[in-house]
Formats: sequence, C-alpha cells, structure tokens
Amino acid sequence: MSILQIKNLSKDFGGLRVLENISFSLDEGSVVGLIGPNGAGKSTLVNLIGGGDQPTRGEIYFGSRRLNGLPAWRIARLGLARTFQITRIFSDLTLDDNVRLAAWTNGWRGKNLETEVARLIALTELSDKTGVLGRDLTLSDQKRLQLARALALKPKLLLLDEVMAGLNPSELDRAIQLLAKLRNEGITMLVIEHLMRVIMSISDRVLVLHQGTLIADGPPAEIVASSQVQEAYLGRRYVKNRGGFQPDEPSEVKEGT
Amino acid sequence: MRKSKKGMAWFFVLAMSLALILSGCGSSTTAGQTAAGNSAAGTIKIGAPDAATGSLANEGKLVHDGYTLWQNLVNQQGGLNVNGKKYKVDIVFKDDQSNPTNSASLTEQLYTQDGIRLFLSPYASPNIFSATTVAERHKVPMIAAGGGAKSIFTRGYKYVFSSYPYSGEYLGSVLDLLKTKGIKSVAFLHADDLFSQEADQGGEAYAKSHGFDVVYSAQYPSNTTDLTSQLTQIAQKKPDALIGTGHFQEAVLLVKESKQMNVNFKAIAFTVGPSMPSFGQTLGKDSEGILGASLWTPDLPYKDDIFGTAKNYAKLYKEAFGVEPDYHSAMASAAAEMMGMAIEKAGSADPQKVRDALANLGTISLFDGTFTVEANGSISGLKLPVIQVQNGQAVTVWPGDFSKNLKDIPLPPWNKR
Amino acid sequence: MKNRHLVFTGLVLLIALLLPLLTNDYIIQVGTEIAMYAALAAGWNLIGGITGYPSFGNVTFFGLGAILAGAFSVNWHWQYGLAGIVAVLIAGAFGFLLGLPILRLKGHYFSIATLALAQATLAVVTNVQFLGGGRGTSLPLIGSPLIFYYIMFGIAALSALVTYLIVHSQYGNTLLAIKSDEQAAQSVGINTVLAKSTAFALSALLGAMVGVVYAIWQSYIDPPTVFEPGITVLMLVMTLIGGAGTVAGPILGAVIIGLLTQLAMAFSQNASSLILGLGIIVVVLFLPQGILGRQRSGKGGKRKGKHSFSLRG
Amino acid sequence: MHLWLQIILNGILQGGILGISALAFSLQWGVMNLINLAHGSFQILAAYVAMVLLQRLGLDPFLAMPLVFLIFLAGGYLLQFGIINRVISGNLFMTLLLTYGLDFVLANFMILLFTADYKSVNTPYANSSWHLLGFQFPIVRTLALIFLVILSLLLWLFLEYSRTGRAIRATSMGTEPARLMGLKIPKVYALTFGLSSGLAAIGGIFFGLSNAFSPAAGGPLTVGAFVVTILGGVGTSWGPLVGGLILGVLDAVGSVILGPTYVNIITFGLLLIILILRPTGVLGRAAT
Repeated sequence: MSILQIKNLSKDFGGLRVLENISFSLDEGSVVGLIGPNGAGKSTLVNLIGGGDQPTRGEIYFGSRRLNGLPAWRIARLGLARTFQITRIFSDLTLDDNVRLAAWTNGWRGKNLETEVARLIALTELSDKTGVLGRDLTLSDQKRLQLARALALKPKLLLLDEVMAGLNPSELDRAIQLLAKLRNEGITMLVIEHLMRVIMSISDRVLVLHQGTLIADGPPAEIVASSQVQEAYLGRRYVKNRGGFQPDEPSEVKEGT
Repeated sequence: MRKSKKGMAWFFVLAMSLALILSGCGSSTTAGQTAAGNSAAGTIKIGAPDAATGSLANEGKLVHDGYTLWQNLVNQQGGLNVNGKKYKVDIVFKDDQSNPTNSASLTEQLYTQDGIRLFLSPYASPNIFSATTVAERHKVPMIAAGGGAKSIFTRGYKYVFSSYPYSGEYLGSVLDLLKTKGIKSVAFLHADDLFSQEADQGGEAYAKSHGFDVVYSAQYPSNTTDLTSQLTQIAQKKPDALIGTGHFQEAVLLVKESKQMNVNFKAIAFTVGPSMPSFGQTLGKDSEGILGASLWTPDLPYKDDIFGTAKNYAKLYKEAFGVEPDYHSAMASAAAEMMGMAIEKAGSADPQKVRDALANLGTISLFDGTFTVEANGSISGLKLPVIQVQNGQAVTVWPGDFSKNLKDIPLPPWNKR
Repeated sequence: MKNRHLVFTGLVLLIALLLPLLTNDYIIQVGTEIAMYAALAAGWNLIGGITGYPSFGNVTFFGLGAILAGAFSVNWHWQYGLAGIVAVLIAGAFGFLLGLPILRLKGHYFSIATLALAQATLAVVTNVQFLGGGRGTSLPLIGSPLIFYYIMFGIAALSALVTYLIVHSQYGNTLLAIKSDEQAAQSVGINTVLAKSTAFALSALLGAMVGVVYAIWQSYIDPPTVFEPGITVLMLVMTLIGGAGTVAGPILGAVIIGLLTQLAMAFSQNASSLILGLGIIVVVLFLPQGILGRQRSGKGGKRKGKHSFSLRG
Repeated sequence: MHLWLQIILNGILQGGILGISALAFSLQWGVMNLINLAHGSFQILAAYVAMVLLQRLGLDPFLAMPLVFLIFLAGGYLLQFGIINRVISGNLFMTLLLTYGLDFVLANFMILLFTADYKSVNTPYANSSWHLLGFQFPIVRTLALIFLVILSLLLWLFLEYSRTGRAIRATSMGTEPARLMGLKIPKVYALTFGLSSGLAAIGGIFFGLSNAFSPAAGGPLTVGAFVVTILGGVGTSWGPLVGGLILGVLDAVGSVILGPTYVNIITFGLLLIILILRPTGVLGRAAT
C-alpha cells in the first residue's frame, strides 16, 4: 500500500530544468534513501512534496489526496512532516516553545501537550537545552530540534533532509537508532543523506537522483553495485573514500533561493 | 548592560515627567493668580501656537512676524490702555511643527502651563480647527489669522473670531476686474484642500452669476508636480483667463508650464502666490502681469492709530524684518490689533469680557480696511484688493482708481515677452 | 519576576488613573496624546514588532476610524458611539481582507504596499464627498478633556492587555514563529496567512478605535492629517525605542517620545523638529535593540548560508 | 488626435523627471537593501546648492552639475561610511529609522539655512520649450529625459563592465558572496551611497529647474521615487526609466480622462496592484 505517489514530476526555475519527469512511490512503513550529488535536485524534490513550491508538471499524491496546489501548512496537517537541509528553526522562541508550538498547532492541548513536548525533547536528547532561545542553539541541536518539531505533527510520512550532517560518530549511532525506533512506530521516511553508511544501514530502498532525473531505484546493495550509479555519483567519491563523505563537506547551495 | 540601560531609561522618563509636571504645576499657581486679570506683572500675555517648522513654516513665519510687529509697536507706544493703566503685551509663541494635533496641545499648554487666556491662531484652517476647539472648551477667545474656511464659523462656537473674510469671497474682486477688461470665458483649476475648494467654489459661483462662461474646472491633488496635460486640455477650450486656486508652488508650476506648453491667456490670476515677494523672484519676468487675489496691500487708503497708514505699515514691517510684508503678515497684525482693541474696550484682560468686547466690536476701521465683526465671529464687508506683478513687485490694481495701474491685460503671448 | 511585573503594572495604572487629580489640563492633554500614541504603537507592535512585518501604513486604520465615524455620525445622524463601533469593525475587516494579499509581500515590499495603501485610501477619501472629501468633517464639541483622557487611557490599557494576552499565548508564539521563519512555520502546520491577517486586523481594530476617539476629541477631521505618514513613523519609532515585540515597549516609547516632544516644544521655538530628528539618529546608533528589547546574542547570530540581513525581502 | 499625442508626450516627458529622481533611490535599494527616506531632502538640498551657485557665482545649473555631483558624491560617501554603515547590517527597521531621522534633520537644517520660503533655480530657459513637429517640448523636461537615458546607460555600463561596478553588483547579490570574493563591503556601500547621492543631486537640480521648492518639499519626492522604483523594478539600471515612463503616461492620460483629482488613486492603486501581482516590477528579476 503506497503512502506517497509521485507521477511524472518536473520543475523548472526560469529556463533551468531542475527535475525531469520523476515518478516513484513509497510503501507505507518503509524507509527510503534519496541520494545524489550536489545540485541533483534532492532538496527541490522534498520542497515540492512538502508544498514549499509547486511543480511545473506532474502530480503528487499523499494516500489518495492530491497535494498539488495545497499550501504547505495543509500538507503538514495531513501528517506529512519535513525538516530542512539549511536549518529553519524559530529563533525568537525557546527550544521547548519551538516544539510546543508545533504540537499545539496540531491539536495537542493541556497536560497531553506538556507530556508530548517532554517526550519529544527527551527522544531527541535535547532535555538539557530547554529554555534556550532558538537562535542560541548549535547547528547539531538545531538539526535535532527540527526533527522533534516534525515529530510533533504525529506524521505518517517524514521527509528528512540531511538531519545527520555534522554529527560525531557516537551521535550518529544514536541518531540511527532513533530512526530505527521511529520506523518501528510505523512512520514512513524519505531520507536524504550524504553519509552512505547511514543510507545503507537504515534504508529498505534507495533512489538515486542525478541532474534532475531518477537514474536508479532499488535495494541498497543493488544500488552500490550499479555501474550507472557509480559512474554518475559514487564512482568519483564513494570509491575514493569508502568511509563515507566527510562530515565537514560544505552543504550544497539550496536550489531556488 | 541590559539592567543599567533599563534603569537609565526609567530615570530618564522620571526626570522628564518631573520636569514637565513641575513646570506645569509651578505655573498653574501663577495661572490661579492671574486668571482674573491675566496681568499680574503689568503685562498681558497672549498665546500663539504657530508653525516655525514643517510644511507650513513659510506662512507660519509671516503670521509670526505680523503678530510680533503689533506687539513691538504697542509696547513702544507704552502698551495697551486698560482702564487708564498701561499694560505691555507679550505674545508667547510655540512651534506646532505644522501639525494640527500639536496646535491643540500647545493651546492647552499655553492655557494651563503659562496661564494664558487670550489667543491668536496658528496658520491654516486645519490647525485653526483643532486649536479653536481647545479655546472653546476653556471659554477663552482666539482670533484666527490664517484661514477663512466658512466651516470654522458654522460650528456654533462662541469664542472664535477672525480677521479673514470667508475663503469663498477671495475671487470676487478679481472677477470684477476681469469683467472690466472684457474677459468672457474662464478656466478654473484648484487644489483639493479645504481653503482651495471653498475659494474656488465661491469664485465659480460668482463667475457664473456675473455672466462669465466657465469653460473648464478641475481639482488636482495638493503638491502636484505636473499640470501640463490639464493645460493642454484647457488650451483646446481657448478661455480668456485662467484662475488657479491652490498653493504657492502650484501657482509657480502653472505659470512655468503655461509658458512651456505655449498656452496663452488674456489674464492669469491666483489666490495664493503673486502677492508674495518670492513669486516674482522665482519666476522672473514670466511673472509679469499676473494677477493675484489679495486681502491687503500697502497701497490701500486705510489707516489706524497703531500702524498709521497701510504704507506706513509696510515701512515698519520692512524695518523690522527686512522684507516687504504680504497680506498674511498684515492680516495677522490686524488680528492682533483686534485683540488689543477688544482688551481696551473691555477694560480688562478677562477672557469672557474680551470675548464679549470682540463680539460687540461692530464695524471697525483698521489699516487693512473697514469691516464688520459678525455674530458667528467671522467678518464681512472688507473690500478685497487685487494685485498685479509688475517688475517683480506686487502693484495694487483694484479696487477703484487703482485700476489705472493695470498693465498688459490682455497679456502678450509668451513668445512676445 | 511575575509579582514584580504585577506590582509595576499596578503602579503605572494607579499613577495614570490618579494623574488628573494631581495635575492640570495641560498635563491631561499631554497624557491623552501619550495614551493615544501608546495605543497606536501597541497596535503597530502586533504586526510590526511581533509578526515582523514593517508596516508603513498603519495610519490607514487610524484615518479610516476617524473618517468613517465622522461620516456616519454627520451624514446619517448616527449616535457617535454606534458610528464608532461600526467604523472600527469596518476598519478591522478592511485590515483582514487587505492583509490577505499584502501580507504575501516581505520586507521593504510590504512597507511600500502599506504606505501605498494609506496614500490610496487618502486619495479615495479626498474624492468622496460622503467621507468629507478634501474639506474634512466638523463634529460637535462634546465631552471634557478628562473624559477623553480616560477613554484614550482605556484604549491604551486595552491594547497593552491584548498584547500581553497574545504574547503569552500560542497565538503569540505563532506570530513569533512567522517572524523567525515563515516557511518553517508552514511546515509545522501553521496557517500563516490566517495568522498574519488576524494580527493585521487586530492592529487595524486598535488603530481605528484610537482614530474614532481622536476625531471626536479634536472635533474636526482633516483627511491629510489623519492619514499623515508621519503618524505611522511615530508608531514605529516609539515601538523600536521602547523595544519591539515586548508588551511595555510601545508604551515606554510613547511616553519617552511624547515627553521629549512636549519638552522640546516648550523650551525651543525653532529647533524642536531638529532635536527630534537628532534624537532619532542617536537612538538608532546607540540603542538599536530598544530599551526593553532582547539583546542580540553573540552566538548563532551569523549562520552559514544566511544573509546577515535579518529581514531581507 | 493631436491633443492626445501631446498629452502622451507630456506624460513621457514627466516620466523623465520622475525617473531621474528615482535613479538614486533604486540603486540604494537594489544594492544595499536600503530605503532612503531622506532621498527627497537630498534632492531639495541639491536644488538649493544649484540655486546658490547660480545666484552667487552665476554658474549655470548644467555647468554646475558635475561640481554638485562631486560634492554630493563625497558627502554621501562620508555619510554612509561614518553613520549608515553602522546600522545597515542590522535590522531593516533601523536603517529606515535612521534615514527618517536624517530627513528630519536635513529638512530643518535647510529651514535654518535658506528659510522656509519657496525658491527655484531660475534660468532664462527654465520655462522655455522647443517647438517641433507641432508639439511642445519643454526644454528642462526634455533634457531630463535625455539625461535619464544617458545616465541609465552609463550606470548600466559602469555596473556591467567596470571593476568597481562589478563589485557593487556582486554586493547586491548578498553580502556573504561578496565577502567571500574579498570585497570590503563598507567601502562598496559607501561608494554606492556616494554615487547615488550624486545621482540624487542631478535629479534635484532638474526638480529645482522645473518646480518651486521649499525645505519641506522632499517628502513627495521620496514617495514618487518609491512608486517609480517599484513599477520599474528594484535595482535594475533601466528600471527608473521604465517606471517613470509608465507612471508619467498613466498619470497624464488618467488625469485627462478621469480628472486630475484621481491621479493619486491611479498612482497608488497601480502601485498596490503591481506589488501584489508582480512585486519585482516590470523589469525586475523573476519572482523567487
């Protein structure tokens, strides 16, 4: 049973085609990795699904609901939550108010609200940062805060755009465990990640985006073996550096800004 | 850092409040003493909230100087004679920054803080409206010098008086003059503010009832910077005369653009502009022959005890301020003079008595003419002169015999000048 | 902390309520003006300070309140109170409906759209005789200075209360979230359009309320005066000096600017405007966060990939 | 027919005056994201300077133009370097507030210096016009349009091809990339403000030649520059020309069809509609 269906999706910015005829669907409860070199269109794709931008052509279905033309906040309320590659947190609110606002907006009230906020903050290991203003959080805290905030939406589908970049190895392990736990709760996830170790260990399936087109779609092992993928993307870098990409790799410039 | 900043702010607020309240309370005691006669120290104080800055600073200055000239002369002559005793006058000015709300609050400040009970108005009708409201609430007289809007006097106020005729009467003399010169068709252009609308409507009604053909009439937004298209349109109708009712800069604009567009008229007249010295300076020879509705000129054959003749007024004014007076200053001096007359007549500076005296002035003659103070505080009967710019100077060309000074009507076309 | 605030609020209320007993009409007049600007600044603070939309046209609602109340009461002979209520409601609805398209604009573009809104409204008023045209509307002289002081003071207190309730609610956090990052706010399910337009409408309601009272207090409505862009600028200056986004900031700002203006006018005939201008420059250079505003923290102020302009449009 | 052609021509020529007044404003906004509320008062000050040079030294305004340009360039540079740069990277409100304070100071300073009296830059040709093909071409307005075209072209060439111009353009894309390119942003900003102050001065001289002015006349000029800049598109060299022409012609035609009293409704209504439908203006970069 598919929870998300993308049909023939294309996106132009001015004269530039960023996404070309993308089609795929996500099964409920699955974890799918989305990889591709910088500028391949990954963040644009997530942005289109999340309603941050409208596709030039093609359709997006969430369950049976067509998402085209819906404002982002409506899509979020349907249970489709996302994080941003370049973190976007509410810098004038404290960490817990960030989470609380998201939970409150999505129907949590009173005692339940406080319990849920506390649970999410504990889950993302941010308990010692409550009361800190958003603008004063470190980048890795901001990344986790985005995740907590997204989870406050009680999502059916999570779009995670590089939530692990910048984490140290032990943080990384715990983050992977957290994703596994979320998966056990039945949340479907589309994960954009540069760290191949993460993608390989948590994904049921991997999509590869290259220059705006989907060039491969299959189980992780198959993808790693695919010569087309190696050539387009992995060949140059993964092979050279089997441990994964350097965490300090500069984040790609977000398309369309 | 934050703490000290906050502390400083509160200290600052506290200090300012104290300063204000202390000055307010301090003088309110003197106000108590002086309320009866307003003349404790042998001086009668008169308040004037008037623009020194902002968009009305120009006219505000003229009014300021008009008031000041009267004050200086009266004091030179020993002061006002109140029941045989001489009192100096002291006009207390406050800058309302051309803002009507400030006009009101400064009137209040002058009333309460400075204990002042007699007032001369700020310039411009909106400012007069709000300042007179405060005066009326406190039942103290205010004489308006700078706005002739009829609606100022139709509110049923008992403490508002004026030295200005209604705005709607400004153009009567101009049209009378044009009639004698065989002008038949007229185009009207006016700004959208209160004064200009009333003056224009009065003028158009007068024109129609006196056999003129009004071929064009339009209202433009105040401060417009382009009227070429209106002039192009007017040129199609070939009117004999153009009458503009607006502000100084718009009068200048209309002359400049008439010439640029080569739109010729037998006569051009404005309500505001030609009477001011800067009109001739600004336009040079293009201002020659242009007519201006005026309320006063130095040539008028009127006189009184304080200023002497109108000509003498001009001389005194020039000595004091270095420039020729225009009617704004003269009418302000006249307003101040009315106040002085009323105080002497009442034999007191008590606001109620002065108010009653003002209401009962009846028909009086001052250096600006003979007029009657009406029951609603406005005046009637003033014979309005018309001026013409000749060699950059305003020359009186109306009423009566002055018409022999009239030159160049019909005006030569722009390319023959 | 809470108690201290309560005591402080009580003290301010007490002083303001008792002020007329201790002083004279002039102080009451100044107090009325300060209360008026405090309410206007608090209204501006809702959209400008808390939501982060730099409105340059809030005077539109002040003007509309005054013009409509005047028009209804003079032309249709409505009781002024009724005319005022209807005027306030219309201005609120106007704010909400115009907010829908205008609040899609950001930064300077929003500023200019609101400035244009004020100018366009003035232009319409000038051309509609029912609304007073260019001549304005005269109202009967009723009430006493004391009554207007208490009414203006009541509106100022109401706007402070509204601000307090908003700031301490999830709705206030919603607006702060929109100020921080609108796309992120949408991503957690916030209907930003509705939230912003509501804030704009509240701002409009407060502005119009002040306008209604101002009109009858002054007893004459001059259209260019009640749509004067400088009034919006004063709201902005007062809020920023006091501290944008705070409850007490706009009030403190109104008190400081109000007192400063009066003192400048009282002590200097020609230079009062100059002093005000220099004062503004000094505040901008040395007090950029306002008196009660949060200090900009050193950490996290510059993040990679982000402009150093916090509100770049 | 001739009437309408002349009216459209009037609009086009008024567009020149409007556009030349907006040139500086648009540049400041486009490059520094700075809305200069003192823009109008800068222009009025330039008009006064031109007037003084004419009256005291008999220097024709057009001959004085390079001198006035340089004076304002230097003044603008120092003002930006000394004061505006201190707040420009902060909150957007603060720059607005600062320029508002500057406007207040400038306007009142001019009252002290020149009195509140109306003045104009009065040359023999200020009110004259050329008569060509049966149409009237007022000299000052026609020259304003020609100057506007030339200045737009020069500005475009400067920004496109000179080293400094490219630095300014890079800065307009955002301070971060410019910093990465090794540009000294405060200097670039000071230069931009200086350059635009010079341009504002030229606009001010044209205004002084075509209208009477007083120290309080700056406000409407700033508002006019707002409208033209938005119509043409922020930060494009040709935007002021296009915006000026659109506004000039629309106002001229609209004021004849509907009456001049509706000009402000047309102007600000149009501004609102453009902002809502196409906030980047006619020539602006496509919406983000």
